[in-house]
Amino acid sequence: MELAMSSAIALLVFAGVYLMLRARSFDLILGLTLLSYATNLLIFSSGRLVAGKPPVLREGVAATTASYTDPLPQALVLTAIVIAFAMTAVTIVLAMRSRADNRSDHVDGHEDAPR
Amino acid sequence: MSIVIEIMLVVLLAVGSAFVLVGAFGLVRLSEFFKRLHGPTKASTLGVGCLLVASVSYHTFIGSDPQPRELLITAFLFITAPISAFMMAKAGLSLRMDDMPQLPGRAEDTHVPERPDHAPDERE
Amino acid sequence: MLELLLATPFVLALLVGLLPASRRRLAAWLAGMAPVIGLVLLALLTSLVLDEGAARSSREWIPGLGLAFSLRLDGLAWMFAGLVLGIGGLIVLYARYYLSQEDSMPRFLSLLLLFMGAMLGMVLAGNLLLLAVFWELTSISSFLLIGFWHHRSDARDGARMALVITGAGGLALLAGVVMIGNIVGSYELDVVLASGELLLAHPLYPWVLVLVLAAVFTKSAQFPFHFWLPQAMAAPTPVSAYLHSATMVKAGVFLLARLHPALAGSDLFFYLVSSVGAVTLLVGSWYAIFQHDLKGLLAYSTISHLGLITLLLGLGSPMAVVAALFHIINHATFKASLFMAAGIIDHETGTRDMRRLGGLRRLMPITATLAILASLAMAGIPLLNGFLSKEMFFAEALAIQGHDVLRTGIPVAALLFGAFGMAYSLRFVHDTFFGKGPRAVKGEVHEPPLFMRVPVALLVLACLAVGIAPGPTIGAALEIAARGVLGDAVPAYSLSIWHGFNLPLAMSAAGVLAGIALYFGLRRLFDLHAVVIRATGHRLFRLNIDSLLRNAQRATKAIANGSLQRSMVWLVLAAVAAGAAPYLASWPEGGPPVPDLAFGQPMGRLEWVLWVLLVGSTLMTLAHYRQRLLAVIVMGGVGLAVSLNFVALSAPDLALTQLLVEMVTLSLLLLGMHYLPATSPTERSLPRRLRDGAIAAVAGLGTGALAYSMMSREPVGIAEELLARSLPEAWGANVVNVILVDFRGFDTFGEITVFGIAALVVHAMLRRARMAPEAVMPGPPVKLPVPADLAQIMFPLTLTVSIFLFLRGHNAPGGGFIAGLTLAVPLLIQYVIQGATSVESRFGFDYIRLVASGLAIAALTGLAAMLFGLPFLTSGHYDLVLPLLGTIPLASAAAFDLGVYLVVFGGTMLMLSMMGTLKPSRLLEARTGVIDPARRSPLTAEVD
Amino acid sequence: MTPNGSPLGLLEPAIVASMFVVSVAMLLSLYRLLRGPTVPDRILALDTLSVTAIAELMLLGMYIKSSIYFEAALVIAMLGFGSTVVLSKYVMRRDIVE
Amino acid sequence: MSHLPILPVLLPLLGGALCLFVEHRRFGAIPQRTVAWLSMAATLAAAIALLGTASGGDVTAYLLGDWPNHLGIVLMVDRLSALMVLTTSILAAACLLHACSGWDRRAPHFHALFQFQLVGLNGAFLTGDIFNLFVFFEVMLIASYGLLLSGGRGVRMRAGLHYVAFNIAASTLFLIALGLVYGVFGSLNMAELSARIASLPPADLTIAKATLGLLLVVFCAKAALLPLYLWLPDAYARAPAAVAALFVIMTKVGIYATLRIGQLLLGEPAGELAGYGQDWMAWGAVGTLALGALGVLGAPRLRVLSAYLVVVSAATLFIAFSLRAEAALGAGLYYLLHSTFVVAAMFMIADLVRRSRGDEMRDLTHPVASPAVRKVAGVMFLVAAVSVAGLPPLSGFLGKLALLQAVPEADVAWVWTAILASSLMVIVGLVRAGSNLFWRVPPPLPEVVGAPPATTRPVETVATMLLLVLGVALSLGAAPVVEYTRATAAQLMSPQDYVRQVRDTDPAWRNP
Amino acid sequence: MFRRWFPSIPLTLSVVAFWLVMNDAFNPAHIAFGLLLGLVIPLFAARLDREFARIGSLRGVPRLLMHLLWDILVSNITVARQVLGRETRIHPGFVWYPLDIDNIHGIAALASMITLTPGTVTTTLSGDRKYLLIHVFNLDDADALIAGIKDRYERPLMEIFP
Ligand code: NA
Ligand code: NA
Repeated sequence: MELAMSSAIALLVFAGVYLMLRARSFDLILGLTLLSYATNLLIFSSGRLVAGKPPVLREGVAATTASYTDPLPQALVLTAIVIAFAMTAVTIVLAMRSRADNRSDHVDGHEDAPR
Repeated sequence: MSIVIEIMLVVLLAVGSAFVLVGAFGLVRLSEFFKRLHGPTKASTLGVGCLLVASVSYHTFIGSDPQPRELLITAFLFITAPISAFMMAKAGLSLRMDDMPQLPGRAEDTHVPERPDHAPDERE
Repeated sequence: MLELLLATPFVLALLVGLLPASRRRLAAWLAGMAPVIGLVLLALLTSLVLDEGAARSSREWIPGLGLAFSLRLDGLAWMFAGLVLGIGGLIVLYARYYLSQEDSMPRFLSLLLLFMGAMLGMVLAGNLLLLAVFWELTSISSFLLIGFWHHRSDARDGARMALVITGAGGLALLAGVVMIGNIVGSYELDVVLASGELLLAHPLYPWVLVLVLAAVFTKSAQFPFHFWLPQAMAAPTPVSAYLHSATMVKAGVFLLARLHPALAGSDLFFYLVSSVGAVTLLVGSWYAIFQHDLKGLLAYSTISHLGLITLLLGLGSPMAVVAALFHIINHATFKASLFMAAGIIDHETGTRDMRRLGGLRRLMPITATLAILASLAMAGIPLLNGFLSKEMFFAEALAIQGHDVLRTGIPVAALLFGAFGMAYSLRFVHDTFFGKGPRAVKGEVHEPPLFMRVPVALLVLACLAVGIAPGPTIGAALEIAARGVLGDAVPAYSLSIWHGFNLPLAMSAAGVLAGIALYFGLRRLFDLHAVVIRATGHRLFRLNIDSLLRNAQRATKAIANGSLQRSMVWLVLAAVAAGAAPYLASWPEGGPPVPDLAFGQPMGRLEWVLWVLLVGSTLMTLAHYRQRLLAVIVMGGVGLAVSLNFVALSAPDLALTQLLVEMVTLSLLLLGMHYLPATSPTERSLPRRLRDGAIAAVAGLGTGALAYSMMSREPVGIAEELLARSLPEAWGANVVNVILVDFRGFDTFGEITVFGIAALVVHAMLRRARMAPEAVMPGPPVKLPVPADLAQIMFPLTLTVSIFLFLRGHNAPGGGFIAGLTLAVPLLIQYVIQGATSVESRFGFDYIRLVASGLAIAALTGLAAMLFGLPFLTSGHYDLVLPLLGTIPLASAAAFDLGVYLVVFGGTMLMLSMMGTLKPSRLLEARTGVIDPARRSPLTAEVD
Repeated sequence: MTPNGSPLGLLEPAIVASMFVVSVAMLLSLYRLLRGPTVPDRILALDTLSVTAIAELMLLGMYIKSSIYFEAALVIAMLGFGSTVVLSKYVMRRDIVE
Repeated sequence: MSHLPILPVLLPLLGGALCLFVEHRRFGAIPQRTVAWLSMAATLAAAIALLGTASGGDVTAYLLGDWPNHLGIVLMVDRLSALMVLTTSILAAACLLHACSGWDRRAPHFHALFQFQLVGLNGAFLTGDIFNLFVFFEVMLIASYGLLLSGGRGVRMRAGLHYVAFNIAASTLFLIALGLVYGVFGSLNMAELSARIASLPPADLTIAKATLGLLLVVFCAKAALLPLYLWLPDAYARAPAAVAALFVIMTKVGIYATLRIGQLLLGEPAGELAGYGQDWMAWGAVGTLALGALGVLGAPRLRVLSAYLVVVSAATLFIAFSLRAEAALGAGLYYLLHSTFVVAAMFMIADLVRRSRGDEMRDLTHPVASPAVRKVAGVMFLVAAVSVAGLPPLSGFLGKLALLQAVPEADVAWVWTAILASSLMVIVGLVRAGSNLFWRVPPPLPEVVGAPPATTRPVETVATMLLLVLGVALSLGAAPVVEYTRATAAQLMSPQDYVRQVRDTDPAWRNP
Repeated sequence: MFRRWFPSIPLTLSVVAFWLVMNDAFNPAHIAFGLLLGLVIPLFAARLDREFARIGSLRGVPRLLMHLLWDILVSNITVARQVLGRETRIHPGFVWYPLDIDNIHGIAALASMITLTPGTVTTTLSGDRKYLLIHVFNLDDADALIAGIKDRYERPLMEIFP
């Protein structure tokens, strides 16, 4: 399972970085979005992978890691998701404005990118 | 839990998952969009409905944590599925993916324009 | 008193500088007071210098850096201070009449006083760091003075060059001084001067010496840094007379003399200083002959005389030091008067070109007499002061001990110096005051105002007085100065004009004769007036600076070329390097870093399905990225897969949040796509794609490997304690939510701030934006009455669910963030189905204030804890018991979560409504294409 | 499974089998999502995927005897259609909010 | 208990929220400015008080939510954080003043964004939790996006896109590193991390190095170190003056973080990890210094030149901090103060110059036409240039001097060469810029048709002068400042004390 | 006055019911809070309500729902067989269904029911709201289909939404 998760992270980073290195603002946004998935999964994994033990305490079950997974990485991922969302929103609007103002959706604002 | 209930649950599970599968199968198997549109929207509602009933009964009879609220999911699905289907169909029509008959009387619906003859015919 | 002496010019500089440009007379009077007061103070201090060797005062500035405001007036400083103040006074008087109406008198005099103060400070400094401070201050103020006529490009160039060269020297000095301080352990001059042996013996001594000499040579215009001085002649003449003859250029030799006790005495010092001095002396005097510009000639002559002084100091013998000091005074007097005379000529004739001048002795006899006398002093003719120090120099040159080359070379150089000096002095006199002319000069030429001549006359008088009666006039002063450098080692010497017929006298005579022959011979042989010898130094310098600037521009443009992709590539590469380096470094020992693949929990069926879902969607997103709509749809699969992974791996809250955010992000992307091209163009460069692919692959593999390596070790977190304390201390069963609103509530606090700001940013960027969609479908907006009606049933129910999720969040999956989005999404669907205007007209919340309220509520909830003397964000809990209704648990965390709820809802709605209700741009409308529905491809929903 | 929970012992195998079947359904939907060919097909596939995901979540909840996934399923049911609506609207008009 | 540590975060946050409430066309500018200034004044007062508590040398830990430090989030006040907060507040006051000359009315939400920027900056300086540091980085960044983009158009949007995209990428990397930090070390509290790293099993050394290396890369990217500085010149040069001036402190946040990590996590107790990455950063810094100085030389416009000055000062700081010597640290901190104020002033002057031309693209070879601007801006430029070039007697010289003195003998050669050579290049660049701008004779005035002759706005001038006066004050009253920075360095060099003081802080009423 | 504070009694009731089911608790506190929501939420929801349409007798609802459920069950099996069978036997087609009902709630309900019943999907409502375009999975007899829908759904709906 760990290998599967790592490979998924690797693939997401690969796709994300490749798209992040493209010249069009929208591709860049797609890349950053994929990267943020990868990041979230990685932070999430820092609590290790535990199936079927959500950290919502139930009566009569001892509140230990034997019955519940580590809740902290989940809280971190939540924060990360929210922040990534905020950043994505700003980037999209910025891409729109840059496109409208500079007449190109090339990240450098002109069709012929510098070499 | 009585045997009857258990059998009932097993049947519900079987029927539900079977319909879910059929819906998805139709999605893969059928050859054009408007045909595919039928499979999932229907089978899923019934399939998921059965599974939800099974789940509610299961949680109720197993005594640990009765969950009648899961029925609300079904309720939501019954409201939203038609909206989804309606929107997807309209999207399909806007791309002229199938012929539609002339409206009897006056042609009014401006959002589904005439299909020109040279339009590409998308079939698999 | 020392402080007062130093402060006077600065205070007056400030006062003068604040005067309006029209108050010329007042400015001159005020400025004149500075040297007068200074001289009086200096005179009062003289006895102290005589009695105790030096007057001292010290004040702390920055003890931590060894920088103290200590002043020290010893003999050397006394002499220089006298020079600075005395000539300074004459210059002020001269400048009063020299400056024209267009030039701002207060500005000029203020800068002049600033320079005077800097020079005084350098001279008086009793701390090497303080000396360095004032040293650079002289550079800065001289830069401003040289560039006084900044409308002239030669003035700007000259000023820039002077600052760059002397500034570089200043940096070297700073380095040298810090080194000295490190070696000696103090920057106090008294300590440093007493540590000569320590310094000489130190392995870093050569470095110290080279650095200090770099400062000396640049400031005193020694070869090969001499070229800035002629360029600085673009300055107004008072500046040249003051800075470039009497004071600033002497700062270098002053420093040499100042540190003589500490640094001199080594072979390196001897060879380096004397040879540089000798070369400078020859180069300067030779070039001087061929200058057509009066001031140019004087400048090169100055270089040559500075070379002489440097050479003398380099020789190092006590007598040579005395000669150097004597020549410093003599040179200052005759050269300053010559510059002023040149200024007068320029002032009256409008030119300084000797080829156009001539015969001025008839038109301005007094000035001519004065200038001729000063020139003769410069040439070293007996009965004038220049002769005396020249004789001393010749005597020292002949007495050199050391290497053969120097033993013969220096006397030869001395002889040549005498001859060349005579030649250019003759040229100055002959070409200006005798012969035909002047030609093509402005108006009528006559004597300048009386007070413009007075300073010249006073200086020439001094030349004569010293030249005729050196003992009574200068003897005492020279003695004081020499004692300042040499201490008790001052040699016995006699200051008289006649030492009998000796070798130096013969050399003098030979030099004079050779000079006369040289001048007239040169004139005859090849027309002196036509010869233009260009000193290469400044051209080389300018070339270098120009190419430096050009190359800097080119390099900067090439490196920071404004390409985002380049920044990104470097970021990824840096990250890859940082991640891989430790593994690569440990490779030799432990073999290649292969993770233990056997580790791991078995994969369940669901996990496999989710893995396939995730991997498949990701790959397809990548494959379709150029068709943006397809990429966005397929990426929805990635999001769903990630959410389901969270579900499978015990994180329901995450799954919920991810799903909701997914939904809103999708909407934002689609809203944005309306204003962006539908596709990305094909990239031409295959190597580029391969390169990026390789980089991405390495980054991916690296991240994956790190992640695997992390996951395959024992968990070390703080989960146990969080789980154990969640319910009893934070009254919440959903530990993730407890962390969000309690344990790490401050993170959430920051997070909602980020979210709120993001919404504000979107609002700010779009509020006044007018944009044209990339392409539009024909026809009016679509009406969707059936979905609209059905969605209306949804809305109250989702509102209920939202409240449910909010209230239960502390004990079950949910919470403020999720609830906020749950409320926003159905509204979004309303926007989509019914159109923005119809929703906004009925649902007009002030979303901005909603965000602000949310932030305020969260903050105030946190503040409430302070009332109980507890830290910010400490949670509280109270069970409210009501009749009939039973116990209602109230938690402050819920209030905090309410803030979250409001911010999230308000922020999301603000973004969506801003993006949904953009005003079209009239200007850009023309660019918008109308799509022919028939030409759209069902495969991409775009026109191919 | 508790002894009183499933007299025939069929329930747990049935749940597992159902999860398997639903998983297959998810994969089939995924195939359509990735394969297309048309845009509405992909939207439809995404929609189906989220509905099958609800089924899978309910089965998972039965499997671990917990209702912890109720909220997730509810939200998918409630809002999963949102994506469908938004995407369809974009296909229709190239603008989702008019 | 004293709530002082939270105030520099809380006050601007409330101020920002309040700004949004009073923001309305109906109200005009006065209420917003009033709120902004009240908040600014309160924050400044809090910062001063904070410095007072920290100057004694104690480390104050403020346990948010009253949770023990390893469970919750803790705010840390030591000499360094107090100094940074105060620097930020002072700089911000000048920037706010500058903006109140008119820009605040042109940029929507300016005041709120400005206050939130302060929240982010102060939070980043005060937090003792590394994930919380990330959060406040983001607060700071997103507010900076707003400040950069609000009211802007055209090329600024492109520059903004670069700035935003690069920072998001860097933040993503930050998150990856944080995931690894928690996964490997099991804590996010910096004091706790310090202790855990000190007792790290040797088997974990490699992944620990990778993790911390990634963190350092992130901070270097934010601080604009080679090769990660490319984003900076354009973004800073395009920002409105008050904003660009405030941004000067933003690179310092990256430097601060590097310093914090370098001393607390990679300090002496870290054993084999002690000083990890410092050599690379030192070389990167030398390269940055060279390229930054080249940038100063080759800058086409004064704002770009100012932006490269930011790069140069960042590189100088990196060099100072990478020496890992107490005196060098102290010198670096002094230099940090100086460069913050003076470079910020330079941005304001550049704006005055730009406005006087009424033309964004004119380069440094075009003299300033308006006589009023020539005079005022010329004098201010002179002071700023002297200071920033490290010429005496202003603060830049003292900073450079302190740094030169502090270099350990083994490093003298390269450090001195780097610093002195770059100084010379900066001098050349500034002399060229100054003489072109203020000395050359402008073409006859009516070249720009219809544009009214540019004048100086008094408020703007006062704001700029304020910063310059601060620079002068830093040199005249250098002794206590130097003493404080030395003490700060000493405190930084003994992370064990820091960790102990944090760990010894017990919650007010909870069990530890 | 009453209308203003209680825009829709059915909505209030369904919100209360919804709340109680969702919380799975029927204690006084929950009922009180449910009532509060039932009071407040319709006020908000009313702001979205674009078209006010009357609601008539609800007596026909259970019967209608029974019909619907039965049809869903039966058609599901039919359609499943068709999906699993040979595709060439399927003859899909569009049908314009003429509407008699003009209450928008009714039209929406009808469109939903048609869609929920396997084998038929409502795709469009004509601009004049007089026709629904229905896509039929296997179209044998269009008129029979129209008649069936009219009989089983539209007529009962016209009673509920007059
Ligand atoms: Na729109
Ligand atoms: Na149907």
